[in-house]
This record gives sequence, structure tokens and C-alpha cells, in this order.
Amino acid sequence: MDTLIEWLVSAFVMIGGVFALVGSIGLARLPDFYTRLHGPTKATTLGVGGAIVASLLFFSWQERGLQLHEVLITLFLFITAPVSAHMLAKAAMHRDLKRMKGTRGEPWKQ
Amino acid sequence: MSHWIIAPVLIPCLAGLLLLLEVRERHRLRRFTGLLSCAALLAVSVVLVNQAWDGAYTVYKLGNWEAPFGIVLVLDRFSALMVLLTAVLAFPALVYASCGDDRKGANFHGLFQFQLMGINGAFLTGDLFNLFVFFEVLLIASYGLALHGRGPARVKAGLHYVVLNLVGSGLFLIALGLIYGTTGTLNMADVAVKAQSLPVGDTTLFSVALLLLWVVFGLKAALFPLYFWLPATYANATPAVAALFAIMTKVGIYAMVRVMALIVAPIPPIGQQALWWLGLITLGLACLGALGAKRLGTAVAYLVVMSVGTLIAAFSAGYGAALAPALYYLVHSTLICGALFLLAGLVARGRGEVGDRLVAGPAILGGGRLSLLFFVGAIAVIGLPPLSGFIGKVGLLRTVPEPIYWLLLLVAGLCGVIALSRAGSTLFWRTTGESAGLRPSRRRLFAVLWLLALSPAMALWGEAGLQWAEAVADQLRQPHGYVQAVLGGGAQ
Amino acid sequence: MNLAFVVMLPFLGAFLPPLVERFTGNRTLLACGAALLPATALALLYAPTRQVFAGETLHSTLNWIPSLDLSLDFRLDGLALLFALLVLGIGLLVILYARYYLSAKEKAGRFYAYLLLFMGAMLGVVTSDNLLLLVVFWELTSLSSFLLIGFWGHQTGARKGARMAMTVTGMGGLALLAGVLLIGGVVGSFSLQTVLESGDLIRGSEWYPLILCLVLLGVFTKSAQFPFHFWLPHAMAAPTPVSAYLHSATMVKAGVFLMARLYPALAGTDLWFELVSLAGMLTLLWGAFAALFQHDLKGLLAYSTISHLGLITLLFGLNSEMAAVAAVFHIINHATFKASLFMAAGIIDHETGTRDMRRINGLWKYMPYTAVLAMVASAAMAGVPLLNGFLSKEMFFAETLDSHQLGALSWILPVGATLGGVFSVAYSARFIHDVFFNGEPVNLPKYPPHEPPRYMKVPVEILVALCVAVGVFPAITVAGLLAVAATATLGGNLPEYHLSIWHGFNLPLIMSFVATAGGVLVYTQRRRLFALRSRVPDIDAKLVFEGQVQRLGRWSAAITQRFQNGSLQSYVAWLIALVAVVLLTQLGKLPALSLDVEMLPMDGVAILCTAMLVAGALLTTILHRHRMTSIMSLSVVGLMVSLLFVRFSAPDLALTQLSVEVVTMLLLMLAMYFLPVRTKAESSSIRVLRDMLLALVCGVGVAVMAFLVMTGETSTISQFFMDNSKSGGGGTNVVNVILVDFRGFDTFGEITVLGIAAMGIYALLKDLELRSAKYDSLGRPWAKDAHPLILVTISRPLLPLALLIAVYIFLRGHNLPGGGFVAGLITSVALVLQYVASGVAWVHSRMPGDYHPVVALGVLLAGLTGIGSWAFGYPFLTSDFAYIYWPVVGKFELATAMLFDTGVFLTVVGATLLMLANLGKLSLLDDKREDA
Amino acid sequence: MSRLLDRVLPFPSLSLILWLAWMLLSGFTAGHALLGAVLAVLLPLTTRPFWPNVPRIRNLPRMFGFVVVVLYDIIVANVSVAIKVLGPLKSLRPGFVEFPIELDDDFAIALLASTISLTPGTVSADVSQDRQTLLIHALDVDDPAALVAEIKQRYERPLKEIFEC
Amino acid sequence: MLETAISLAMGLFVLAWLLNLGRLIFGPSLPDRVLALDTMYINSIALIVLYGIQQDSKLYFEAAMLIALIGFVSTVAVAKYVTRGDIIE
Amino acid sequence: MELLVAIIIGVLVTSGVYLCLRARTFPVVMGLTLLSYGVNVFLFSMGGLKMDEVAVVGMSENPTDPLPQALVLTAIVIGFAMTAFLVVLALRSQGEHYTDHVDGRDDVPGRQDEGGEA
Repeated sequence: MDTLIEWLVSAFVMIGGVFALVGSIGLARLPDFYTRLHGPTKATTLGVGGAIVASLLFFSWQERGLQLHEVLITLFLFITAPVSAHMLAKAAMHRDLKRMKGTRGEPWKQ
Repeated sequence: MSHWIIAPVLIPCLAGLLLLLEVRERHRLRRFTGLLSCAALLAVSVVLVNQAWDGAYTVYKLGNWEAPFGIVLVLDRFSALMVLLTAVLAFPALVYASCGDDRKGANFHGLFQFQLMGINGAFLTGDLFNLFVFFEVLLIASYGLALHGRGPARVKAGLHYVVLNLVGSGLFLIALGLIYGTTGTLNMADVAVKAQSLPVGDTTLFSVALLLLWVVFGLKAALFPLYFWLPATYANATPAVAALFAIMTKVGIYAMVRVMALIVAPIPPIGQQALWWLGLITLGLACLGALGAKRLGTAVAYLVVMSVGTLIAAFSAGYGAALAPALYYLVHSTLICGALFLLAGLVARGRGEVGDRLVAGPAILGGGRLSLLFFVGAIAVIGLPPLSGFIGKVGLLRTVPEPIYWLLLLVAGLCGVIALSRAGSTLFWRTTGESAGLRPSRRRLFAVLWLLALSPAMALWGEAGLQWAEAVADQLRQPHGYVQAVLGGGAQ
Repeated sequence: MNLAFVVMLPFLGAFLPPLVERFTGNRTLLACGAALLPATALALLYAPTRQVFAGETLHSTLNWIPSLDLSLDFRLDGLALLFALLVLGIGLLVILYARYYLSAKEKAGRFYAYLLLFMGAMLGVVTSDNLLLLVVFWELTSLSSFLLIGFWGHQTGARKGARMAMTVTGMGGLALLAGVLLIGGVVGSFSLQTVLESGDLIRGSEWYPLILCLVLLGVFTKSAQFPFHFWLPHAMAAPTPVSAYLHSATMVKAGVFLMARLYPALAGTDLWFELVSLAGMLTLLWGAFAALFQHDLKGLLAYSTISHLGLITLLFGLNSEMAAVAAVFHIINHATFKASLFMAAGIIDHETGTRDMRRINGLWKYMPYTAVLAMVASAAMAGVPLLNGFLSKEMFFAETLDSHQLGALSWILPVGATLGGVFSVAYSARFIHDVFFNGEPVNLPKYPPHEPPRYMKVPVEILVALCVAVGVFPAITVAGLLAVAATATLGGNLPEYHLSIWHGFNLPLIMSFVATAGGVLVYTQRRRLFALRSRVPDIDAKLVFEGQVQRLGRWSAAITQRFQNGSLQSYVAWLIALVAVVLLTQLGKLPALSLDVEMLPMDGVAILCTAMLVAGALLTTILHRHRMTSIMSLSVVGLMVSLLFVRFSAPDLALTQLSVEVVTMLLLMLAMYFLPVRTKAESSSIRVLRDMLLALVCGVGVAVMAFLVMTGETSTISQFFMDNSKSGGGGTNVVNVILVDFRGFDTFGEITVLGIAAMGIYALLKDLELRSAKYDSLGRPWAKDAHPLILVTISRPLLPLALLIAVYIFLRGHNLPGGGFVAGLITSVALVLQYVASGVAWVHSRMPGDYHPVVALGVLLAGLTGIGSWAFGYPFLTSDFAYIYWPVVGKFELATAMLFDTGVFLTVVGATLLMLANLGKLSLLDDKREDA
Repeated sequence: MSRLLDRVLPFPSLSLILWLAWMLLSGFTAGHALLGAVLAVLLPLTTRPFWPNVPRIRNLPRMFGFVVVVLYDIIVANVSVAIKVLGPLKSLRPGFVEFPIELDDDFAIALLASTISLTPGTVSADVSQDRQTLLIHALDVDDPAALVAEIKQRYERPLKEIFEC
Repeated sequence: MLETAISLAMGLFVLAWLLNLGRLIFGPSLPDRVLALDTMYINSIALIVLYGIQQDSKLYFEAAMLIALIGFVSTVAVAKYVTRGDIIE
Repeated sequence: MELLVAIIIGVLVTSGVYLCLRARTFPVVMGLTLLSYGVNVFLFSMGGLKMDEVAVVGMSENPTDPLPQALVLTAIVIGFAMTAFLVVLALRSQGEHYTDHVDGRDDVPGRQDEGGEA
């Protein structure tokens, strides 16, 4: 049983790490701001999510009882992250940062 | 148990809070509250002085925790004296401010009260970190006060003052950190004890801490090369504020003397010597500053610096006998400089546009009385007989037999004569046409008189004054009593 | 009767005239009021005078400041008596004279007040029996003379003269003070008696030269001896009564008085002889010479005064007792004739409206009576037989003759003396001839002049009468007084001498003849001399002195500027440099520090975090001109620091740091709206280098110290906190318990600071006018969408959630990381978010906008919690707690600390919002100005 | 009765969330249940003024369904986006897509926008002033119409059902 | 097993951080920098949680929650500054 | 670890001090913030470093020194207050001098602040 949990926890931890890294790679690698904007969403969702689930499992297992308060972190992130993304997008459009070529559609004038 | 000792901190604090609660800008009410609190402070401080005078230490354990674990307030003659001095200075200053200067900006009275709270706290506390906290209280309040009113010059001076002191606060924290890191405690008395038995490695760090403390206190006390902020700040502040600030430099000196007297252990002699020389340099440069001043306010500010130099040199000269006259001189210079700042304010008002700049200007309404007051103030501050300044100086000269000190002190006197005779004759005699300014109001004059009158009084009862000073000095010379009182018999 | 009382009388009198003036404009009454007290004093002196003549010395003593050995001791011996009589007597006459001299519109009351002030000071000088006390009065004479010279302060001459006199004599006074203190140090007391008795001790001590120089500095400045004589002529800007009183009869005599007083203590050495007699001789000659060329009536008299003072000084310098007697005698004579001369000059000035001798001629026709008086007086000055001046001058010549201290060069003295005599005769002659004869007056302002009012002449008459009386019957008039005075001066043994008009046909007499003849000759040749003199450009001491003072002022201003250049950068640099010096000097003593001490193991994560923090800090520094980027990297640092706190088991700090971060960021963003976003490089590379160096020294120093402390071992008091936190503080989170309990007073102060800061900020922002940028940094207009829908709608549900968290953090604070401060910050951030999302107007329509009361309530709550413990007889801030059991709910804790923490919470919320909200309002004001 | 309930519990859903959050934070004990309840009532009341228009959840079960769907999408999309990010960037076809909104409650719109942003690959960039169109930036989109349709079907309709009838 | 996994994951997160830092430094635009900062904050949440697991301590949870709750405010502030200049109006 | 922390302190103080010596209000603000970070960490480190030894009764057997933490908390708060004040003061100076130079030295021609000190 314990080993199973341990495996699970480790797995989630790794998932978190990997996705966070991917997100940041995206942030570093993608050509223009609008595409980079997509990076963090991964970090927020699966990146942190992985870690959260891991710790959730871990502590529930440690304390032999359900430990859900980490969920709140995710809740807050889900509430707040889109807002910052949205505001940043607006900022970018106001500055009308250059888009990678082949981008369809137009950003709006702010 | 008696809670008198904490009253000097709480009274102004509560008054300040009430003033804060009073949101509807009812000025009469605000003034009344402020003055009431100042009067109360005066009364309380008299009680405290009288309580401290039998030479016993009163230790107040905040939160009822034993020193060195909790914070303690310690009342001895020195702290009592300083609290009294503050109250005596604050009341007239506030009276003066309440004649209209307090309306030149927001929250004046609140800030004033908190300023007093900070000063008193700094005088009373027996804990180094608590000292830091109260320094911050009085500083932040003083920032607000220094910037009270408008004008680019004032803002510039204020900015310099603030930035320098923020850096100073950083240094203070570093010094405290080192002291804690080496002695493992923060209570002054306990530090003094622990400092006796420091491991070899730590003595250096500890002495660094002490030297940094000197720097910080020197910054507050306006010691060369850290006084450059002072003249502009004081000269540009509202008169009442400048008058109150006359005590601020003395807070630095107080802290210096307190620590010097208490922590006798491994303070490197270089520290003391450095203070001695810096004090002398300060004295010398202040003379030049006073000579070169182009405004009365600036001149007075330099006189403040002069007194600081005089005092710090005297304290660090290493003559136990010099302590008493130095303390006497400290009180005298604080009061008289305060008076002169107020006077400068009156002169500036009286001359309208020209202000207190030392150029020919319109005749001052009621200039006769002002000139008389100025004459008295000048005599006192320069140290000419028969007023308190002379007595203080003679005392210092007799107890600090160092040729260079004598030379500088006498030259300082001469510079004072030249500068102030020039200032006085220009302001009051060299008049062009009729006055554009305002006649000094009765209450303003009262404020000035209150302070000025103390100089002749201190001269007339000079013996008593010196005796008191001697008593204070006597207590300072034996830190053991302090330590005993704070840590209980168990110490050493 | 008490001497002190006599001395104090004039001081008391000083208050009288202004009072009288208040009630009556009658000048005579005023004068009487002023004269009253000196008159009384004089009367009171009658009895003592007899005692003194009987050879006693009266003492009166009154303690003032024993610990400084400064006491109000007075003595009345011959010398003191002589001077007291001079001061009071001439004082009376001067007051009488001034009654007519001062015009109706002048503030006579003030004048008399000053005059009496001076009189008292002078009396004090001559009668004080304590050297320190003497110095006190000495300085007072300078001060009162300053006031009197500056009486016509609206005239530039008066101001400058007054300042000059004050400066010179003030300097002398300080020197004298030093000298006296040294004497006190040598003798061990300031009591005059002791000092006079221990003359040999003083003369023997190593300090003697210094003492002598200092004292003589005082003397020479006061008595206008060369090279300090220059101030006296300019003191003539004072009203003539003053000149007559202070600058001829009394004050300037204070110097020579002091020489007389300390004669037994200081005189009798070669040094004394050299200094004093040399100065005296030079002064004598120069004064007499210069007097001849003055065109100003008072100028002539002033220089003659100088030369006569020189004469007296010279006499004292001769180290012979006879000379001293002569000196004292001449003091008396000079006082009488010079005072009368000044008064006469005043009358002439008063009647003709000018003092220029080139215009005043032939007054004999217009005011013969005055003329006679003046002529007699000046004859006395010239030393014409049958007048007092003659007697003392004869003695003077005699003395110069039998002084042999210069050995082979002894002839210099008599020759010099004669030369002086020649000139004095010459200028006396000029005074008489030029003024009263020598043709017709040249366009006088007042024409025709006539005799002054009757009573204005009375003082002159009295004095002139004295001159004659003394001159004819010395033995019965002055002998007694002189005897006692001289005795007192010499301290006993009086030499054999007799005052008489005829000593037989001897050398001094010849010298007198030579002098007179020479004088007349010189005067007849004056045209040529004047021509010669006019070739030499005459230097106006006033201008020179003022110039020097001005230069001094400029110079010191320049020096001050050097340090006080009004540049914050240099001030901070000084501060840092000082710290650097401390660090370098101290840390130099440390042994080379080794890294092989046991430390916590490093790991990759930590190293990388450190790297990032360092990078962030450096970026902030390097990019500080690209401000937004700099801010970004700053918050990286902030984040890393908070993580550092997490890493080293300080969750409370982490929480606080994080929330402070956010608020600081908001603050900076608010500010950046009004500040430029980037600036060009300004500092010179030199300065950059200097600053880097300073910074490095500090950084390295601090780092080294930190490392040493961290790796060292110190036992701290903290174990106590661990042990008592639960039992005594009722909480398990020790940090929090320390904050709210053990060191609650710190926290109390800390929240007060926060509150004050908010107040101060509010005050600063009140009616602050700032121009906000209308375009962004790229120069394009701002976006239109002020309140983005999503931000608005999401931020609202966040508020209750944040509050919930705040409550949670707050409640657990006492036992687990958290507490009022963090809770407060969370709350305020959530509220500020509302401001950001929906705008000030929107929020304030739903919430009170003034946060002053919140702050106040917060601190008040904390404070009252503290005061509450008084009720139970405990000191301020003593905490208490209890565990309460409720059904269902279970056991929970109530602690006063919680109340205190609530105070913290409120203060934080109030202060933060007070700052941010008002900062946010700025732009609104700006918009209003736009609209207006 | 119901009006009183309204006054005590302006937003039952919010209160529920708050209560749950509290329980999560401080553990499931009777005392905390009580305290949580108190807070759950008090906080919404204190923040009442900040809620001009009340979003009401009409259909709770539907909402849970919606949440599940979103979570599922997030996971799937994450993987796909991850691949795109790591893959050759040339092949990316990012674009701005305008999405016509049919919701008319601000809160619902906000939720929709958030959901879109949360699911990797799409970020809701802006909402038109008239709340009629939502600007979406997609990391890689070959057919905008399809994207719009999918969003409408997967997110907008459920939201519509949750908040309005 | 878990130990290694956690330290590995931490490594990954820190790596991610470094990438963010790079973006923060090289911008090029202000929004890019803010975005990078935002991502850093989010990653640090995960890091703190992992550290909690590693040390088997729940004392650090609040720190993470705090970032999640109010960390975004500064991002919003900067974004608002970019678009409107004035963040409270 | 101690070494790392020492390095951190050193860097923070260095850059803080350097920025405090700049001529504009903004870098000075930045500098003071950095300086206070450095000072806080310094003060914090004076109690010695411990990992996962939080000073909560019963949580660990030899916990870290809580006192420096309490001091640092106070210092942080005060530091925040001071920074806030300074920032606003900088704005005030901008408003009075029309420049953000610490000496109010003026970029805009024609405006001069009547230099307060003599």
C-alpha cells in the first residue's frame, strides 16, 4: 500500500515538474508574446496541479485521513491566473507587440 | 505599582490617536488636545524627576517579563532630566505652532504628539532594539514635521534628511544584529554584562557594532561628517518644528552617552578618540558655517551643530569631571536654540517677503521687543556673561584642560559674537522703509519668552543647576548600579 | 551697608527710565529719574569713602556659583573707590548733559537705560573682588557699549562701529577669560585677595607668559592700545555723551584699571616691561601723531584719548612704583579734562551742526563762554602749567628719565615721551586755534551758532573747575584720593612723592618746555605737514575691518559649501565612507577566515536560488535606469528572499515578506505613473567607480561579519522564549508570542510607526499637484477600457474569500505561522484590488473613504489592551489567556494577545489603505485640474 | 421567510463555498463547522455592497458536470499543447479568434473567459465594450469556426444553463 | 524513491525558473517580463508545496496559498499600468 | 549554506548601497529596498541557520532562534512604512521641483528652487 502511494506521489510530483518545465520552455522558446502567453497556463494548471495532488495524497496518507486544504491553492489559482493572463493580453495589445508571421486575425485596438 | 514612568510615552501616544480620530479638522479642539497633553507631560515629568532624584532606579518591566527577556523602561536621573527637558521645550513650541503654523498642512498636531512619544520612549527604554523602534517612531514623525508646510527648499532638505536617516536605520539594525549575534541579548544592562566576558573572536565584531552605533547616533546628533543634512533641514522647517528639533540632536547624544557610560568593556579607544576629534572638527566647521550663514535660521542651525560639537568633544574627552558641566550645557543649549528658532520665525514673519535672510529689509513691527529678546538670546547662546551659556562654558573650560578645546571653544564664542552681531544689526537696525510684515502676537512672544527666561533662571540658580548635573553625572559614572537595578542582584 | 547693593543700583535703575518714559514725555523728569540711582549710589558711598580713607578695605560677599568659584564678592579699596567715584560722578554729569544733548524725538528712555546698564557693569568691574566676576562685568561693559554705539543704528557708521568695538573687545574679553581661568588654575582661587598675594607664584609658574599675554590682550583691546586702537575712533559714531563717558572717561580706562588691579600679581618682570611699555609708547606716539591730522573734532579727541591711554600704559609698563602712582594720577586728570572736552565738542556739534574743523572756525565770536571752558580743558590736555595735566605729565617725564631698563638705549623713553608731548601740544593748539579763531566759519548747517542752554554747560564747568583746582592746589584736592588709590594699586608700600606745581628747575621741566615749543612750532608748520600727510593715502580702519570680516564670511561660506554642497549623493557618500572606514579598520584585525567550518550542507536548489537572487539584485542595480525592468528584477529578489525565509524555517517571515512585496509593488506602480520611466546616465565614471568601491567594502564587510556570526557559537536568551511561550504566553508559535507578548512593546511602537507613516503620507499628498503623463512611454494615448470586465467581476468574489483567509491566518497566528499583520495585509490587498478593478469612486460609494480613524482605533485597541493590565496591578502590556470549554464547539483559547493582534490588524489595514487610496486619488485631482 | 433568508444569505452559493473553504483550511471539527458557518454568513453580508448584481446558480448538478468537463479538457489540452510547444515552431498557426457571446450576465462571461484561458492553447484576450464579442488568442488553430463552435458547445451552453434559464 | 523524485522535480522547477529569469532579462517587451515574473511566482508555489512534502511539514502551506491568492495582484497592477498608466482611478 | 547566505547578504548590501548613491529618487528607493532586504537577512542570520526547525512549540526538538525572526518582522514592517513614505516624498519632490533629481536640480529651464541652506 505504502509503496503504491509513494509511487503515485512521485509520479504526480514528476508530472508537475515536467509540465512546469514545458510551460517555461514555451515561455522561453515561443516566438511572440501572444504565443508565450500560453506557457504559464500549463504551469498553473498541471504544473502546480501535479504538486498539489501529490502533497494531497502524501499528507492524507501520512495523517491517515483526508487532507484537502491544498485544493484551495488550485482554486485560487484557477480564479486568479486567467485574470492576469487577460490583463497581460490587453497590455500586449495596447502596446501592439509584433505577432509571429502567419498569425491570423487582428488584435483589437485598445 | 506605579505606572508613572510609562506615562511620557503613553500620554502623547493617546493624544495623537485622539487627534487622529478627530477627522473633522476642528482646529481649536486639536490645539487644545495637543496643549493639554503637553501640559500633562510637563506635570508627569516633574513627578518623574522628583521620583528619580533620590538616586534610585525605577525599572518598569513591560508585559511583566523579567529583564533581559522582556523589554524594560528604566528611569534614572539622566532619563528623567531629558524627559523633563523635552516637555519644557515642547510646550512653548506647540503654543507657537498653535498660532497658525499648524494649519499650513495636515496632521500637524498628531505628528507632533507622536514625535514626543518617540523622543520620550528613546530616553526611557532600557532595551537596544526598543531604542531602535523608538528612534524610528521619532524619525518618521520628524519626517512628517520637517515637511510640514510647503516649498521646494523644504522638500529638498526633507528628502536629504529622510534618505540619510533611512540608511542610518539600516546601519542601526546591522549594529543590533551584531550585538545580538555576539552577546545573545538586547537588554542594555545585559549587554553590558555579557560584553565583559566575550570570547576573543567576538570582541572585534562587538566593537564594530559599537562603532556602527556611534555612526548612527552621530548621524542623529549631527556630528561631522554626518551633520550636513541638519542646517538646511532645520533652517527650512517651520519655526516650532525647528525648535522641537533642538532636542533631536540631543537624543543622539543621549544614546551615545548612555551606551558609553554603560558598556565600558571592550570599546576600542579609537572610538573615543575618533569622537573627540570629530567633535572638535564639528565645532570648528560649525563656527565657519555660522559665520557664512546668509539666513538667521541657518545661523541658528549651525549654533545647534556648534553645541553638538562642544558636547561630544566634552563627553569623549575622558574627564569624568566634565560630565556635569556638559549636561548643564546640554540643557542650556537645547532650550536657547529652541528659543532662537522661534525668534527667527518671528523675525521672518515681521519682515514679510525678505524673511530671515540677512539683508537690509523693512523695519519690523514691534522690533524693539524682538531685538531685546534677540540680544538676550544671542548673549546666552554665545556664552557671554551673565547668562547660562557663560556658566556652561566656564564649567567646560575648567574641566576639560585641553588647549585645543579651549582654543576652539573661545574661537567659537568669538565667531558667535561676529555672526550674531552682524545678524542682529542687519535685521533690526539696517531697515529700509516701513514694515510689510506682521506684528508678533502675544502668544508667540510668550512662547519665546518661556524659553528665553530659562537662561537667566539657569544662570541665577546656576549652583543648583550644576549640583543637579553633578548628581546626574554621578549616577552615570557608576553603571554598576544601573545593571544591578535592571538585572537584579544576580548580575555579574 | 552692602557694597553689592551699590553696584546693583544702576542695574535696577536701568529699568526705571523706560518705565518713566511710558508715563511722561517730560525729558527733564526722565533725566532726573535716570540720575536718581547713581546719585543715591554716590550718596551711599559717602560713609565707605571715609573708611577707605582711613585705610580700610571694605568687602562684601554673596554666594553665586561656589562650584565654579564664582561668587558676588565686592571690595572697596582706594583704587576701586577712585574709579567708582569717576564712574558715578562723571556718569551723573553725562546724564545731565544728555538731557539737553538728545533731541526730543529720540528714545531717551532707552538711552538712559543703556547708560545705566553700562554704569552698573563698570562699577562691577572696578569693585569686584573675584576675577571671574570681574570678567562677567567686563563683558557686560562691552555689550552695553555695543548698544550705546549702535544707538543710532540706522546709520551705517554706527552699526559698523558698534560691531567693530564689540568684536575687538569681545575677543579681548574671551582672551581675558582664558587668562583668568589660567590664573585660577595656578593660584587655585579666583578671589582677588588671594591672587594679589600670590604674585610670585604666578610670575614663577610656567604659564606666566601665556597668562600675561592673554590678560594683556584683554587690556589692550579694551584700552585701545596699539595695535588694537583702531576701533576707538569709530566708536565716535555714538552720541557724544557716550563718547565722553565710555570712550574717554571710563570704559576705555577699564583696561588700564585692570593693569593697576593686577599690578602686584603680574607686573615686575621684563616681559611685562617689554610688552606693556612698548605697546604704551607706540600708542602714545601714534595716537598723538594721528590726532593732529584729524578734521573731525571728535576724531581728534579720540586719537588724543588713545595717546593718553598709551601714556598711562607706558607708565604702568615702567615697573616702578612712582610710575604707577603717576599713572593713577593721570587717569584722574585725563578723565576730567577729556570728558569736558568731549562735552564741549558735543556742544559745538550741537550748535553748529557739524564737527568738521575745516568749517568750524572763529567760534570765539559766537560762543565765548564755551570757548573759554574748552580752551582751559585743552590746555590741561596739552599739559600747560597750573592745570592738572601738567602735574601728571611732569611726573611722566620724570619717570621716563629714571627708568634704565633699556640699558644703553634708555634715552629712547624720554625722547619718545617728549615727542609725544610735542604732538599733544600741537593738536591741542589746533583744537583751540582752528575752532575758535582762524577766521570765519565756513557755511555751517546752523548759522549763526550761539551759546548752548545754560544747564548744558554746567557739567563742563564742573569738570573744568576740577582741572584748575587740581592743577593749582593738588595737595588739598586730589592728594588724599591719589594716595589711597596708589596704595591700593601697589598693594601697600607707597613710595615717597609730593604733588606740587614747582619742583625746581629740572630736566622734566625742560622737556615740558621743549614739548610746548615744539608743539607750537609743529602747529605753525601744519600746512606743510598736512600736505605731506595727504600724500599718504589714509586707510579707513572701518573699511579694512569690514572688508576682513566680509572676507572671513565669504571664506567660511566657501569652506562650508565645500562640505555642504547640498548634494545628497555626497552626504550619503560621507556616511558610507565613515562606515567603510570602521569596517576596514576593525575587520583588519580579524584572523584570515577559513571556509572549513562545519556548515549546513548545500544543495543544487539552494545554489540555483542564490544565483537567481544575486542575478536579480545585480539586474536591479545595473538596469536601474530602465525602471520597469529594474522593478521586475527587484520583485524577483523579494520572492527569493521570502523563499529563503521558508527554507530556513521562518514561515512567518515568508508570509510577511510576500504580502509586503505585493503592497510595495502596488505602491511603486502608483508612483511610476508620475515619475519618468527611464533616465539617461549622469554619474561620471569616476564617481561610479568610487561608489562601487564604497559599496563593495560595505557589502563584503557585512557579509564577512554575517558569516562569522553564523558559523560561530553564541548562547542567546531565546531558550527562555521557547520554554515560556506556551505556559506564559499561551501560544505555541514562539515568534508570534514574542511579537505580541514578550516584546509586545516593540510591536506597539512598530504599528505606531506604520500609523504615523500613513499620517505623514496623507499630509504629504494633501494638495500635492502632479502632472501625470497623458501618453504612455511609447507616446501613444492610454487605453480606453478603465475597468476591464473580467478583472472587475473576478475581483469581487475574491474579496470575501480573501477575508476568509485573513480570518484564518489571523486566528491561527498565535499558535502557528500567521498573525494580525499578515491578515491585515491580505485584507488590504483584497480591498486595494477593488480600487484597482473598479476605481476609487466606485469603492468609496460603498465604503468610508477616510482611514484615519481605522488606524487610530487599531493602535488605540492595542494600547488599551496594554493599559487594561493596570487594572490587575500588572505593568503595561501584561497578557493573560484562558481556555474556555463550550459544548459542541469544544475547548478554545481566549487571550488578550488576540485583542492586541486585532489592534495590529486594524492598524495595518487602515495604514495601507490610507497610503494607497490617497495615492490613487492623486490622479483624480489631476483629472479635475484637466477639466478645470 | 424567504425574504429573511435573502437578507441573511444573499448568496447561498458563495456562503457554501466559503464554508467549505473554511472546513478545508481548518479541519472538520464541530467547533470549526460552527465558526465557519458564522463566517460564511458574516463575510458575504459585510461585502454585500460590492455585489451590485447577484449571479444566481440555478442548476447545481449541471455546474459539477461543467467542472468535470473543464478539468478533463485541461488535462488533454495540456498534453497536446506540450507537444506543440516542444515541436517545430514553424508549424504553429496562432490566431486571434472573435467569439460572439450569447451570455448576458457579466459573471457568466467572466467565467467563460476564465475557462477559455485555463484550458491551454487558448487565452481570452479581450471582451468588447458591448459585451457581445470575446477575443480569443489560440496557440494553434486551423479552423477558427470550429474552435468557436467547440467552445460554444462545451462551455458556453452549460454556463448559460447554470446561470440563466 | 520519493526523495529522489522530489529533488528531481524541484530541479525541474528551478530549471523552469531559470528559463523565466532569462525571459525576464531579455524581455523584449514589458509584458514579456511581467509574464515571466508571474510564471516564476506560480512555479514557486509548486516549489514550496514540494518542499513541504520533502520536509513532511505543513507549515509552509500558507506561504504557497498566499502567493496563489494575492500574487497575481502585482501582475495585474503592472498590466494596468501599461494600459492605463494609472492603476487606481 | 551559511556561505550562500553570506554571499546573498553581501550582494544585497553592495547593490543597495550603490543604488543609494545614485542621483535620482527612483534608484535611491530601489537601493533602500535592497538594503533593507540585505539588512533583514543579516539580522535573520544572526540567530544561526536551521532547516525545517520552525520555532513552534512541539514541532521540533531543537528549534531555530525565534528572537531574530521577531526582530526581522518588526524591521520589515518599519522598512515598509519608511519605503512608502520615501516613495511619496519622491512624488512630492517631483511635484515641487519638476524633476526627480534628489537635489531638486532642475531639468526644466526657468524653474529654480530657492536653495534653502545658506
